[in-house]
Amino acid sequence: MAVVSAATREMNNVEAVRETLHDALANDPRTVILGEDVGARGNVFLITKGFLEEFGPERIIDTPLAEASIVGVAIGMAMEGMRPIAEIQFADFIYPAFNQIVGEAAKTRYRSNGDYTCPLVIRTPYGGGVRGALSHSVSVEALFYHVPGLKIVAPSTPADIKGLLTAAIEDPDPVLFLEHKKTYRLVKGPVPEGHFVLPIGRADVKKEGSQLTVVSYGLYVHQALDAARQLEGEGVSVEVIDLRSIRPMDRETILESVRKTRKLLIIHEDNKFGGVGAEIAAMVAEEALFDLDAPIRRLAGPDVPAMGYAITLEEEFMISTPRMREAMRELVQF
Amino acid sequence: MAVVSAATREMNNVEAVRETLHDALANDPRTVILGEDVGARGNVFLITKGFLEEFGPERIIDTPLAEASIVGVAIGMAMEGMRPIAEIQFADFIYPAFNQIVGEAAKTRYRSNGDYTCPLVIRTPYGGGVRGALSHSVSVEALFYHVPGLKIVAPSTPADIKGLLTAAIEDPDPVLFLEHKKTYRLVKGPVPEGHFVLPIGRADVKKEGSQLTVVSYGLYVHQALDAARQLEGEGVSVEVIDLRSIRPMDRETILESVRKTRKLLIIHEDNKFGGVGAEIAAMVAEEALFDLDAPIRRLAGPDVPAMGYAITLEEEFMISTPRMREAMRELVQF
Amino acid sequence: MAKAVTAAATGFERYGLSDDQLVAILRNMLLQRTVDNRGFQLNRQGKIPFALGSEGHEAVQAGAALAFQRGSDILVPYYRDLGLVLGIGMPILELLLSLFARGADRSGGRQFPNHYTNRDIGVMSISSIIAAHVPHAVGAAYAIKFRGEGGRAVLTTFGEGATSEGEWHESVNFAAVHGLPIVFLCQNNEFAISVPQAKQMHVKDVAQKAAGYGLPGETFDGLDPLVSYDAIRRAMERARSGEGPTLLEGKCARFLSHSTDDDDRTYRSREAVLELRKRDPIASYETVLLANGIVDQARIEALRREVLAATNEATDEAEAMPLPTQADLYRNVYAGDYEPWQ
Amino acid sequence: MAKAVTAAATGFERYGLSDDQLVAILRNMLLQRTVDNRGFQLNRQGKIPFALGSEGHEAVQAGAALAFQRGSDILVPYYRDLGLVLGIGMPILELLLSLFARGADRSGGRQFPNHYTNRDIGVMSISSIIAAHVPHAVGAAYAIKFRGEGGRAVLTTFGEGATSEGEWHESVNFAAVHGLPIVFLCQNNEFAISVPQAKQMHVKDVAQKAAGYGLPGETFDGLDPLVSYDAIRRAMERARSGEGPTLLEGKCARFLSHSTDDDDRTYRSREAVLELRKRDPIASYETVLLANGIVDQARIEALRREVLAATNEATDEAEAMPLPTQADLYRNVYAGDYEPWQ
Ligand SMILES: Cc1ncc(C[n+]2csc(CCOP(=O)(O)OP(=O)(O)O)c2C)c(N)n1
Ligand SMILES: Cc1ncc(C[n+]2csc(CCOP(=O)(O)OP(=O)(O)O)c2C)c(N)n1
Ligand SMILES: [Mg+2]
Ligand SMILES: [Mg+2]
Repeated sequence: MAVVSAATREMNNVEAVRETLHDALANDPRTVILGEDVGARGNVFLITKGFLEEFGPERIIDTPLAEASIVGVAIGMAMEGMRPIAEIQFADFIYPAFNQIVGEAAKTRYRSNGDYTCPLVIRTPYGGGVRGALSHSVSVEALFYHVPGLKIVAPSTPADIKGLLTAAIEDPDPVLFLEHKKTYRLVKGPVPEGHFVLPIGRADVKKEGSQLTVVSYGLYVHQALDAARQLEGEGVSVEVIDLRSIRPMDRETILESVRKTRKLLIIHEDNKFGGVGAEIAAMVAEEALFDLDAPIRRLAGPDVPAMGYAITLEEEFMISTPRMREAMRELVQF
Repeated sequence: MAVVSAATREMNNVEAVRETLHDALANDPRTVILGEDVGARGNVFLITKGFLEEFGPERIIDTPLAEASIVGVAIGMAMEGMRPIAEIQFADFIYPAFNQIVGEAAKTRYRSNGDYTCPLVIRTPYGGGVRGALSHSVSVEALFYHVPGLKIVAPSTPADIKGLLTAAIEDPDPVLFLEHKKTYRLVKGPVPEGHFVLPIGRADVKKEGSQLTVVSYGLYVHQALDAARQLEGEGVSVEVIDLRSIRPMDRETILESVRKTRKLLIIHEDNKFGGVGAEIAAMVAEEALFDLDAPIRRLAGPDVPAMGYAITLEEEFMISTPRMREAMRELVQF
Repeated sequence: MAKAVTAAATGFERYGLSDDQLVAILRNMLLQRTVDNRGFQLNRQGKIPFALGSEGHEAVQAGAALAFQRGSDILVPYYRDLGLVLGIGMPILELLLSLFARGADRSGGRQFPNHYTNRDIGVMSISSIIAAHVPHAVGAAYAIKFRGEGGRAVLTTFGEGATSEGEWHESVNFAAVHGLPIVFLCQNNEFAISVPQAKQMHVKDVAQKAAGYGLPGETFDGLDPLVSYDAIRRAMERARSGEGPTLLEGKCARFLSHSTDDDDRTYRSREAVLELRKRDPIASYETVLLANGIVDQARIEALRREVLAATNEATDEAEAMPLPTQADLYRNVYAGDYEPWQ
Repeated sequence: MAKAVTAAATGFERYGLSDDQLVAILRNMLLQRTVDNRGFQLNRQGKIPFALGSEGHEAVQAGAALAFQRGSDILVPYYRDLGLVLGIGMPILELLLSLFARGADRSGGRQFPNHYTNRDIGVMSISSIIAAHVPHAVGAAYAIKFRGEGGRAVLTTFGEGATSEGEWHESVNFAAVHGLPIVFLCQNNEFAISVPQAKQMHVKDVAQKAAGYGLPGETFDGLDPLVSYDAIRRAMERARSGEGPTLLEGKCARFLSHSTDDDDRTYRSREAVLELRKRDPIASYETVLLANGIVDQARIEALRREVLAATNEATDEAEAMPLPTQADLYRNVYAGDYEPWQ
């Protein structure tokens, strides 16, 4: 569980992002935010509302509509000593910046053997269930998690957002920070006051249990927790791990839990084939195969290009809490 | 094993690519090739040498230096009834085209519900062991294999190249065709004459065996075969599967083999974390966990951004045949 | 004062158009505004989660639609092209089906509204990724030229914000090198969501960008449908006759917020919007037609009633149709049957 | 006839440079040619697998080096900038360490030769991905301006082929919008590997592209080091004094194949190359200096001997140094210690 300092304040995910960014701007004059509509509009989710007035247009930069340069210019700033936080308006629009993220940011330190570094954060809202149709719903973590040199974080609660976004901003290497947009206003919780950092690369056991390990991240952590709590009433004990960091991945927490429960269910919204669940399953199959009492199961998005706009299509793509509950029950009973 | 017609001719991988492209151009007037230096230069590996003279500059298009438009223009051609074959000079330069491949080509059919389709082939040389340093050695399959709507092929022999490149060109959907550049002149073999197509999505058991299943693709298939043959002398029987198609993946061939040998070793050059081996391992852990007598092992590229230019760094990154042999022996003895 | 009104005052240039064509332009503009408003209305009623309006773009789009040769030219549009697609023959019903995300929608209820596709009338499918369609338009133009289909051209459209994207640049350059039959039409409304043109580029006119590609560039009054028609027709004819690409820029305006998800009060004043609205292209054009005796007020009213009736009919018809089924999620991933990884 | 020679004949313009500076330019050009040749020589000897030459680019790079303010300006170069990095103070040894892929190389033997980095002298690390460094240069220029470091500027370079990339376009546009202290210097040798300029763009001069960004653009004779120096110095001073970016284009030539992996006989005639070589910038510049009594033949010979000796010394020293260890593969993936996934 996250170490939480004495004083906390209740807020939702979008407020946690907003306040953490605000603190970073207030505390470190090298920090700037750049992206589309982050200025007068205050970001399309109003995350940076008021920042332009408070910090000025040199630090809150409404960029031209060009993602490769948003990230590319931020890389140059980072190499030259600034602390840029680049925003990609929706994760679906990150593809044009792929070269700068994968080819450049992730390799700056390596290719120069440390002569130059790239302390850069790229924030972007991802995920579905918000009627975002084909191009405002996508999950992108599996397109990046294979890339050495990058870190990828996808927290699910306001406290984890504060702790990990602070860590990302203070990290000396590039971090892709993924925010599930459906959790923005849906998820609330206590957030520690003051400087609060959580280590990147540590998963969090959000609920302890003994009969099954569930690993998830983002929106589905909350549904998995709901499902697990419902099953408690039936005497079924499920442990729910919030991965939080996708790269580096917390091998120890997962293995420890699986060795205890002897069963593993991985749940993610992103398509199944080649998704983050593949690496989790592969790692466990390599390290703890004989500790398992059931096949490793992945409950994930179907392998179609995207959820559609129609509610029927969106619902078919997304995994409901009852479906999670059924999968948990089945595996426990295996 | 591939069905091979009576008449064959010996050639290397580069010749197989070249002849297949030539046949496609000769047989279908809708086919064009576009990319950097594919014209007068005849491609940097001389794959299209002479094509400009034979087919003219309208069909062999030396494009401006701009990968997003190479793929993007090819998509438009494909949507409008042509059969473009786009070339990315080295796989390392495919990143700027990521948006067009992942965001556009892969989704054309889906987003229009079949109103438009995208019969496009993107060919690119990948892989290391050729002193290509950071940016001429990369493996890119794991950055794309997660993407529904795309097909990805990575054959290792001249016959498979002919059969699968022909299939890719005739396929009604976009296919990413990966050619391991170290195999270009290294690997030779008989190639069926005439029209020869292999189905995309079928792996090939390149060597039968009973004690261990090895799944690999590209250059390492050949090293794995060498290693397996060496072990035969010691009475160790290894089955070697050449994956050939990465998406769709041939689940049946892998499962059938693993259920027979009860042990699985996956070998690939690409970085381990989140690589193609992750999905193979995950799928087997889901489908055949109790058929396994040993943990699933992945022998893969280390998780560093790239192999370096110095021979020491390249050798440390690449997996030698003796290392493969040792890993096979160990797993058989497990 | 709006330029179109000035034109009316100083002499009426009809650009070789018949009375019927002049009236058809007005009808197209009225229809666009009506369907546009219907989207917002349905959204306010809670019937649909999203709509995106084109108010202020009616003139440039009506002009473009008239310059487009049906059954021959190809359109690669952008999401704000409601009037343009209506003007070249897309049935109103299709737009309503898309708003309601019905199964019979051409995208099968998959795409956001305003993401047009209709192969039958030559409208190529687009995604939401800004500028990503521009290379496709260039590829289509290549195909036309490659097959020697003289007399055909491609029209592709985008906002001024899109011209900042690398893919836009690469595409225009490619078309220029190959002298392709294509017109790049920028609808410059001076905003990209909240970002004003001055933060988007350091030139006054998008048309200035043509110089870097060795292409002709022309800026015109996109609030005047006749001026727009004339500029676009000339460029399309250049393209059709093999003289190569043109970069056009119609200066227009965005009267509404970017979409129902946006609230433009956060970044522009109501006064500024009121000022913009004084140059309403429909009002201006009506004034011109009235002043020149092409229509009378009764005719205008009749047209309004007609497009409203057609829109109502399409709305009812679309609303009554079924949503896609859950099984539809798995169709058209690839050709033929498809089994997702289980 | 080469322009530099013409200049000599019609009157010598020294652009405010002292005799020492004029000679330093020649020395830089000779050094570049010598180190350049050393790479090809080592490749032919089988000692290194790859080399890439800059012959024909000496003048524009010598001019650029002199216009660069050491200890203050930032250079974001491209792989053909051998003379430029030597000219601003990169030790010859570093270039040889890179050719030999030694552990002491700044990239630790990781990068291809010619992929410079040296934070101490303000040379930012680059990858092999064409144009991908241009946004980094813009970001660095933003940092300079942001911190109010007046008097500093960024110089970034690239070939004419690079200007086709979307990232190039986005970067120049960004710099223009923000009026950043940066000079975009194109070294136009009319080829991108085998692709001639006419297939790369539809304009005669890359400088014409400046118009689309509202920037000044200037084309100059990149075979003349003095003309080059003057144009680049003026642009750098504009940048340093807060007047914003400039797009420069030095017309030069590529005498060799693209690299040792290329064979230009497949796409250009020997006659064409011979014709190019007649405009050798070193020969032309020597003629100018001799004609104006700045140097005599003996001085030139002495310079040649000096740079050869320095190159030999660096070659021997680099060759004697160890390769990176295998453990080095795992360093500097992230800050601190790193354990790859096992
Ligand atoms: C690649 C990409 N980046 C960002 C967005 C989000 N977005 C949608 S429309 C828009 C503004 C477009 O402005 P402009 O091109 O001027 O067209 P307009 O909407 O004004 O007609 C933005 C930023 C997107 N859809 N795609
Ligand atoms: C993104 C990308 N595409 C392709 C290449 C392969 N490549 C290396 S240099 C080069 C030509 C560059 O031409 P130009 O920009 O004119 O510079 P020059 O080499 O002529 O100095 C190409 C195509 C690359 N390195 N990166
Ligand atoms: Mg706009
Ligand atoms: Mg060049």
